[in-house]
Amino acid sequence: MKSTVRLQREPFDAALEAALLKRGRSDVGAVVTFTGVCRGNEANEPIAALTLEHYPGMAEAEIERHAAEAMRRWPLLGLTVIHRFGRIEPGDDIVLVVTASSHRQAAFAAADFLMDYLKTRAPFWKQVERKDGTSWIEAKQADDAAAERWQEPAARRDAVE
Amino acid sequence: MKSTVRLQREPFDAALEAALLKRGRSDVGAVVTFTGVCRGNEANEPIAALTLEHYPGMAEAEIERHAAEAMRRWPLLGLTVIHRFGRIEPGDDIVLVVTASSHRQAAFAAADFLMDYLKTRAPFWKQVERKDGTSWIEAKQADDAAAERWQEPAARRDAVE
Amino acid sequence: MSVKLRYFAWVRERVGKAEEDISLPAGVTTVGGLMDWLAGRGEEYAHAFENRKFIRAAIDRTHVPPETAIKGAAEIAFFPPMTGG
Amino acid sequence: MSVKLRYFAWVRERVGKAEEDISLPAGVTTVGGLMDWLAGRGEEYAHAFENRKFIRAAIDRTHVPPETAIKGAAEIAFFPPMTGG
Repeated sequence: MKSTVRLQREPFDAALEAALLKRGRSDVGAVVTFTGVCRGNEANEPIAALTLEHYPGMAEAEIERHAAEAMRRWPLLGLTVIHRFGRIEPGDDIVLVVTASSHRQAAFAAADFLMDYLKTRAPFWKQVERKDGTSWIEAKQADDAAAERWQEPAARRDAVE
Repeated sequence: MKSTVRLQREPFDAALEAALLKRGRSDVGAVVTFTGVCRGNEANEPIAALTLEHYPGMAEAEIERHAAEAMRRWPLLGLTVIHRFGRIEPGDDIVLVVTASSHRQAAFAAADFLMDYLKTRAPFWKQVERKDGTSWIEAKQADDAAAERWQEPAARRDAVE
Repeated sequence: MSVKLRYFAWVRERVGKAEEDISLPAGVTTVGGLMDWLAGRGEEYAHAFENRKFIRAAIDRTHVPPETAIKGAAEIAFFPPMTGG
Repeated sequence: MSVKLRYFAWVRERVGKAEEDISLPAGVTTVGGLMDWLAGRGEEYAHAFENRKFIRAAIDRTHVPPETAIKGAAEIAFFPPMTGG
């Protein structure tokens, strides 16, 4: 089971990462790739860029913990998470999750789960840069609700928010 | 809203198809790519290849109908479905679904929905080629159950299976 | 009334042909009735249609259940449950 | 007891620094207690910690709720709800 977590300033190559998960093995039947992209509008106002701040050390640890959790919950054959930080312009990629499995449901569910957790638990913060200044994006309740879907009964009791 | 359905013998380029959905627009925030891959084993026995037979005319119509259904149900900004036919060897891609949306849930749900329907409703049949002969893959009840998840109350009443 | 029949996957293999044009016999009015009639046409057809549970049908490229009326159909297809994707 | 404090995003901007080392005052035993104490250190801290509902905390790089005991912590971080992904 190949699992890779990377935080980086540089762009990533989603197709290459997907190819690496398949390479040299014939048990992969499904590959799901999620790419999160910087939109040109935020709250219906055009933006110039996003700047992603993160908590080095903790961000890697949080993502790795959730990657391990995904591997425990679904029969994955490969998993790659890449999260960029720094300044990102509209149209550029922010985050990549690739999951490989023998069957599609595991690949879909694990990618969906990881994205919900990245949105709500990984210590990253998005600052919006506009012509007239900067502001911080606010967390959405919808994202918390999405992450709640994955809580197992025991985890729900101990949940920290 | 860009929607593309293609049936072809030739391989496809998932990264290119995803790039085409994003190109020239800044409202895409999420791209989900599902790739179905020919595995080297079927029912725990090694295989030499799969041959996909399809019903020309009906296959396109069925997939286009479900693509339109996906567009009706989720706020998609782009959708591409490519299904190969003919002989496909282990490790080679069989099917591609790419969905683009402003938000991740729509992109995930629509891709998941389309794959469940392709598995159970699109007129394709997989023949397994082994060293000692050929056989047809049997439909899985798990796939029917997965497709059932998406039935809306009215559709459920009229469902044909 | 003349109608084109098409067979796919193991239905095609058992029947021994991919398609044929038939003249619909009087009294055959539904897809299920057509399967009954086809099953009586010889050993290969009997084999193809022996287990209805595993046969799906389409009229003019739309999935239909066995009780569907044939009237007006130009093309009727029979095939196993689909295994695409 | 000395502990490193780290601030991120608008908590960092309001406090005016990314990190600092402090000597933990007697009587401050929980993360919530530390926030109370920090809020009393001046205008910039009062502003940063004015709405606790929007402040998250981590001890040694693990998310913790406000009632968590500080004892043994080397690094405590304060930040807004996360907006990654």
